[in-house]
Amino acid sequence: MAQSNERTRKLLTIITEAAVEASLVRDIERLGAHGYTVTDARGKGSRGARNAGWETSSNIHIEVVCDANTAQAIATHLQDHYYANYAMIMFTMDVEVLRPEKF
Amino acid sequence: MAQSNERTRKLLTIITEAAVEASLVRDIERLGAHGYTVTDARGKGSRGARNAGWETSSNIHIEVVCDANTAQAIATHLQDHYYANYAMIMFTMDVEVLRPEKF
Amino acid sequence: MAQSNERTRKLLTIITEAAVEASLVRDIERLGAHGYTVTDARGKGSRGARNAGWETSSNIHIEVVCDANTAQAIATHLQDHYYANYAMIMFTMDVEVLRPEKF
Amino acid sequence: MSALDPIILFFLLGLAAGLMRSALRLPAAVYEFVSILLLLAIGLKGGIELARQPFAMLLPQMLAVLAMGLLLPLVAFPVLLYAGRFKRADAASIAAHYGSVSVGTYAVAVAYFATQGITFEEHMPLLLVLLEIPAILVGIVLARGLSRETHWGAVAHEVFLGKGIVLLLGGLLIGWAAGPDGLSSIAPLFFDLFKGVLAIFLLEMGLLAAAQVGALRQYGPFLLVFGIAMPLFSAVIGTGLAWMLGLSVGGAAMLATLAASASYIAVPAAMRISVPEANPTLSLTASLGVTFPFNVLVGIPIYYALAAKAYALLGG
Amino acid sequence: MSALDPIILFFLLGLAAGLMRSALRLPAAVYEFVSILLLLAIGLKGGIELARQPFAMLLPQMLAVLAMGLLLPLVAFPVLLYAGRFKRADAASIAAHYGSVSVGTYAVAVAYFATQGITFEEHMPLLLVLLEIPAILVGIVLARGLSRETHWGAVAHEVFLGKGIVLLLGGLLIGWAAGPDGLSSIAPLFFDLFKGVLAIFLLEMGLLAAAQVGALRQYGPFLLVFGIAMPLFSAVIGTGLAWMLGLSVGGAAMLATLAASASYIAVPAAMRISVPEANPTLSLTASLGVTFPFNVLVGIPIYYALAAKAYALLGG
Amino acid sequence: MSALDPIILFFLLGLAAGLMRSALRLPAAVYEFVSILLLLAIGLKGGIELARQPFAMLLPQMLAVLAMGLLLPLVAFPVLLYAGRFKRADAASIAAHYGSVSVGTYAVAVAYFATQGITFEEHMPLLLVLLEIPAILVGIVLARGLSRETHWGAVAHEVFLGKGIVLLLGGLLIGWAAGPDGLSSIAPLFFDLFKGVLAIFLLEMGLLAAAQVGALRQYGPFLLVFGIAMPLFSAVIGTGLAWMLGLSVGGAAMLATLAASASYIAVPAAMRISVPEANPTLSLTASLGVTFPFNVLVGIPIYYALAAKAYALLGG
Ligand SMILES: Nc1ncnc2c1ncn2[C@@H]1O[C@H](COP(=O)(O)O)[C@@H](O)[C@H]1O
Ligand SMILES: Nc1ncnc2c1ncn2[C@@H]1O[C@H](COP(=O)(O)O)[C@@H](O)[C@H]1O
Ligand SMILES: Nc1ncnc2c1ncn2[C@@H]1O[C@H](COP(=O)(O)O)[C@@H](O)[C@H]1O
Ligand code: NA
Ligand code: NA
Ligand code: NA
Repeated sequence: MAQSNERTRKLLTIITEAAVEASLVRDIERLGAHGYTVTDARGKGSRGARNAGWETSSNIHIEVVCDANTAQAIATHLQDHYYANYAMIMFTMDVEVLRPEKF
Repeated sequence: MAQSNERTRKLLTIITEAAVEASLVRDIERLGAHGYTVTDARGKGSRGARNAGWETSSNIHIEVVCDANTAQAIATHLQDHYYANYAMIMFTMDVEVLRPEKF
Repeated sequence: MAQSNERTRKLLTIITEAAVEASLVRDIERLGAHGYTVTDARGKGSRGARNAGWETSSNIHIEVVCDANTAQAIATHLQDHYYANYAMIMFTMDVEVLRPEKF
Repeated sequence: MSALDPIILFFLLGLAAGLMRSALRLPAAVYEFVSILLLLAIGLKGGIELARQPFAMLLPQMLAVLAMGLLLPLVAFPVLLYAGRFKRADAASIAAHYGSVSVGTYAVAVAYFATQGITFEEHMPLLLVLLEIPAILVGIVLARGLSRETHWGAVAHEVFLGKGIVLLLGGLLIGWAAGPDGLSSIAPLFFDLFKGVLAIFLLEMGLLAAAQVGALRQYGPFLLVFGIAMPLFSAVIGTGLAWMLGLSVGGAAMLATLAASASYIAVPAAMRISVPEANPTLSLTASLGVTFPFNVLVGIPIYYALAAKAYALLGG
Repeated sequence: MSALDPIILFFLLGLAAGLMRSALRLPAAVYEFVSILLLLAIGLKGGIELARQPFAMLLPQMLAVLAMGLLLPLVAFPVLLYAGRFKRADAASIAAHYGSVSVGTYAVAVAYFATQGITFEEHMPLLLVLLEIPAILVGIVLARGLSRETHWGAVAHEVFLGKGIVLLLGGLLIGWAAGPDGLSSIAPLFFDLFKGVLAIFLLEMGLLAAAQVGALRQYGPFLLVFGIAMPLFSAVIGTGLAWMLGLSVGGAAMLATLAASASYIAVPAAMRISVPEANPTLSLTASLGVTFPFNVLVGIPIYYALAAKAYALLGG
Repeated sequence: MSALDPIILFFLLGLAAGLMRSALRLPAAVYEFVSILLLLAIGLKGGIELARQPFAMLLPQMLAVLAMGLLLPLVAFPVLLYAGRFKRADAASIAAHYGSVSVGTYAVAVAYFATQGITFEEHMPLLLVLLEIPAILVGIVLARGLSRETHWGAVAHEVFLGKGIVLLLGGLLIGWAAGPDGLSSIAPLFFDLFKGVLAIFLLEMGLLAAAQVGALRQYGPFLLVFGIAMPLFSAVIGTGLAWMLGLSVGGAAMLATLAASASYIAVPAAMRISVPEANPTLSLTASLGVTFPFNVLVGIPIYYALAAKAYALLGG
C-alpha cells in the first residue's frame, strides 16, 4: 500500500481497561515508541461489556505509530504481561507517515 | 501488508448517529462479531454538521475486528437497514491481529 | 488490499492540539474533503505530554476519508501551515469504502 | 416583564452568543447534569402534591389530558401534509413533537408564574408526564399506519424508559412517597437551586436554538409560521380543556403552556428510532429554533392573558 | 423507616431503572463530580471535629481500627477459599473488599442517623480513612505471599494517593486547619447540598448495582450469601470493638456500619493493579450488587439495633 | 491569614496532590462547569453595581484601565526580550499574559477581602473585562508588527467572543438589567455557592500548577523571578492608577491585584491562534506555575498592605 518503504510505519492499536493506562504508556515509551495517543472508549469482548459507566468499567483506545521492530516488541511485551489478566485486544496495520524521522 | 494470512482480519469502522448505538451493536453481535469498541465523536458529512452539543447531534465511532465474511455481512446489513435514513459512513481495512482465534 | 480500485480511498488521520480544530476543519473542507470526524484525545509526543486536563492541553483526533489527491493536498497544507508551530502528527492508510461516490 | 426575568436573559445570552458564533459551549455532561436536576425537581414538586390529593379526583384530568395528547398531532398532521407539503413521515414526526411537551418550557412557566404570584394546580407535573407520551404513538401510526412492522414492544420501551419519563415519574413517586417533610433535606439542591440551574439550562438552550437558524433559513417560512401558529392554537385547546376540567386560571394558563410547548428531547429520540425516514432537522428546527424561543420569550405571558380573558368570558 | 428516606428512594429508582434497562445514564463526569463533593464533605465534617479533640485521645481508637482492618480480610479469606472454592487470588481480592470500607454506605448512615436523631463521634471519618487501607495490603499479601515481586512502592503510591484517600484526608486536614467558622463560607456547597448530592450519587449507585445482576446470576448463590453474612459478622466485630473503645451507641452503630461496608472504589482499583489475576467481576458483584444494597436498604437500621441491644446487655 | 482561608487550603491540596503524582483528577467537564459558574457569578455581581452607577462616571476609570492594559505588556516585553533572552514571539506572548488578568485570582481576592471585611468598588468586574483584552492586541503587534498578515477580524472574533469574555460580559449585562431583586431567585446557585465552587476550582488550579513544575525546572530561574517581580511591579502601577482615579483603598488593592494577575485562559487561547510560533509552555509555566500561586498564597495580602501604605503616604 505504501509507495515508498521509508515512509511506511506500523500503527499499533491497543484497546484495554482504563485501569492500566499509566503503566501501559510507561511500558510503551520504555520499549522505544516516540509517542502515543489515548482516547476513552467503551465496548464488548470476550471479557464482557465495559460500558464506561464509571472508571472501573471503561476502556481506553491507544494508538502508537512506530517502526515494525518497536511494534513487535510492544506486542510481545503486552502478550507476556497483560493479556492473561486484562481485557485487551491489539492489532497493527501499515500507515504512511509524513515525517518518518519522528517515528 | 499482512505477512501471514491467518493473522489478517478486517477492521470495520462505522461512524454514525449516537441514537442508533443500541440497535447497531445488537445487530453487529447478531451478525457474528465477537466484540466491538465505541468512542464518542463529532463531525460533518453529507447530512451536515453533528457537533455533539447534545445527544441528538452527536456521533459514535464504532470499530469491529472480524473476518472478511462477517465484515461483508455487517456492511450489507447496514446498507439495507441504516444508510437510507441515518447519517452513517463505513469503511474497512486489513489489520494483523495477535490472537486470531479471538476474532 | 482493496479488491477493486474504485472502492479504495485514503483514510487521513491527524492528531493535534484542540486549539486548532476550528481553523483545521475549515481548511480540510476547503481543500475538498466531503466530511471529517473528530474525537477528543490525549497523548504524548515530541512536544511533550498533552493530558487533556483542560482545553489548552488537550488533543483532537481527526479522521478524513478522501481520494489520494485530496489527502495529498491536505497533507501538504498542514505541513506548510501547522507543523512548525503546533503539536501535530499525520498519517494515511488505504481503506475500502462502501459508497465511493460519497468521498 | 417576563423578558426581564433573569433566566430569560440567560436564554438571550446563549442565543446571542450562538448567533455571533462565540466559542462558548457547555460540555454535554453539564447539559445532562442540569437536565437531570430539572427533571427530578419538577417530578418531586409534583409528587409532593399528589400525596395531598385523592387519586380518583385526578383521574378525569388525566384522561382528558391523554385525549388532548392524541388530538393535537391529529390536527397538526394534515396541516403539515397539505399546507406544508411535507413528506408523510416528516409531517407525522413534526406533529408528534407538537402533540407532546417541553419540560424546559414548563420550567420557565413555573418560574414566571412564581415571580408573577400566579398560583396553579401543583400536580401539573403529573399531567406533563401524561402529555409527553400519546403524541409519540400517534406520530408513529400516522407515519406507518398500524403496520405489523412496527415493534411496539421496542417503541414502548423507548418511550416509557427514556431518560425524561424515568426521571419525571421517579421524581413524582419519590415526592409522593416522601412528602414535603421527607424532601426538606434535599430541598437545597433540588428546590433552592432550581432557578439557578434553570438559568444554566436556558443558556445552553439559547446556544442550541441559535444552531437551528441555518436550517430555518433553508426550510423556508412555513416552519416559522407553523412554529408560532400551532402553539397558539394548542394553547386555545388547552385553555378550553382546563376550563371544562374546572382548573384555576393559573392551571388553565399552565395547561395551555404545556399544550403549546413542543418536545425536543423525548420525541426526537423516539422518532429517530421508530420513524427514521423522517428528517430530524425539520422537527428540531421548528421546536427548538422557533417554538421554544417563542414560548419562553412571549408565549407564556400570552397564554396567561388568554386564560384570564377566557375565564372572564366563560366565567371560571 | 430508612426505606422511606428519600435518598434511599433515589437508590431504588436507579435500581429499578437499571433492571428495566432504561436509557437513563449519568455521565461519568457527573458521577465523579458528586463523588468528589461527597468525599470532601465527609472529610471536612470529620476535620472540624479533630480540631476539637486531643490527638493522643484518638490514638487508641485509630490503632484498634487499623487492627480491625487487618483482621476482617483474614477472616473472610479462608471462608472464600474453602467454603466458596474461589481461586486464591479471587478469595484474597474479595476479602480485601470486605476488609475495607464504602464511603457511600457511610454517607447513607450519616443521613439516616441524622433523620433518626442518633448522635455519634463526629471524628468517624478519620477512622473511615484508616479502615480503608490495611485490608488492601492484607489482600495483596494473601494473594502473593510476601513475594519480592510485589512493588510495594507502587502499591503504596496507588493506595495512599488514590482519589478517595487524597480527598478524604485532604478534607480532614482542611477542616482541621480551618475549623467550623473557617468553613462556614463553603458550607452551602459541601454541607447544605450534602443530602441532595448524595441522592444523585445513590441514583447512579442504583444503576451500577442493577448492572451487576447478570454476573450475580452467573456466579451463583454463594456470593449472595457471603455478601449478606459477611457484613453481619463484621458488624458484630465492629460493635464489640466500639464497646471496648468506649464509643457511644451511635458511634458503635457507625463503626459497625463501616466494618460491614465493602469497598467498590479504592480496593477494586488497587487490586486491578496489584492482583490482576483476580477477576474483578466477582468482587464487584458481591460488594456493589449485594452488600451495598443490603446495607443501605436494611443493614444500617439493623446495625443500630444491634449496637443498642449489645450496649444494653454489656452496659455501655 | 489568607493562607488559612479554606479555599486557599484547597489550592494547596491540589498542589500537593499534583506534586505527589496523585491519581486525583477533575474531569474536564467539571472544571468547565465551575469556571462557567465563577465567570457568570462575577459578572452578575458587577452588573448589579453598574445599575447603581451613572455610566459617565465610570468612563474615566474604564479608559484609564484600558491604558494600563496597553502599558503593562509594553513594559514586560523588553525585559523578557533582553534580560530574559526570549525569542521575540515568546517575549510578546508572555508580555500579553501579564498585561491581561486572571479571573481566578480576582475571585480569590474577592473572597479574601470579604473575610477581611475590606470593601471595594463593586463594579470592579467591569474593569476586569476591560483589562482582559488590550494586552492581547499589544502582544500580537509586538510579535508581528502591524503586518497585513494578521487577520484582525479573526483576532477580534477570537478575543471578544471567547468563553471568558462572553460569560463575564453576559453576566454584567444580565446583572445590570435584572438588578439585585431580579437576581435574588438565582442567588442560591451563583452567590451562596460562590466560595464552595471557588474551592473546587482552586483544587483543580493546584493540580494544574503542579503540572507546570517540570517545565519550570527546565526553563530555569528567569521565569521564576519574572513571575514574581512582574506582578509586584504591576501592583504598584495598579495602586498608583487607583489613587489617581480616586478609588478607595480596597479598590486600589483590587486594581493592584488585577494588574498583578496573569491570564491563563483567554490569552493562551488567543496567542495559540494569533502567535502560534510562541511556545505556550513558557507563558503557562510563568502564569500558572509561578504567578497564580504567588498571588493567591501571598500576593493579595501584600497588595492590600501596599495600597494601605500608599494611601497613608499620598493621603487617599
Ligand atoms: N472484535 C472486536 N472488535 C473491536 N473491539 C473489540 C473486539 N473484541 C474486543 N474488543 C475491545 O477490546 C476490549 C477488551 O476485549 P476482551 O479482552 O475480548 O474483553 C473490549 O471491551 C472491546 O472494547
Ligand atoms: N469523508 C469523511 N471523512 C471522515 N468522516 C466522515 C466523512 N463523511 C462523513 N463522515 C462522518 O460520518 C458522519 C455521517 O456522515 P454523513 O452520513 O455523510 O452525514 C459525519 O457526521 C461524520 O462524522
Ligand atoms: N508516535 C506516536 N504515536 C501515536 N501518537 C503520537 C505519536 N507521536 C505523537 N502522537 C500524538 O500527536 C500529538 C502531537 O505530537 P507531537 O507534535 O510529536 O508532540 C501527541 O500529543 C500525541 O497525541
Ligand atoms: Na404540545
Ligand atoms: Na468492611
Ligand atoms: Na496583569
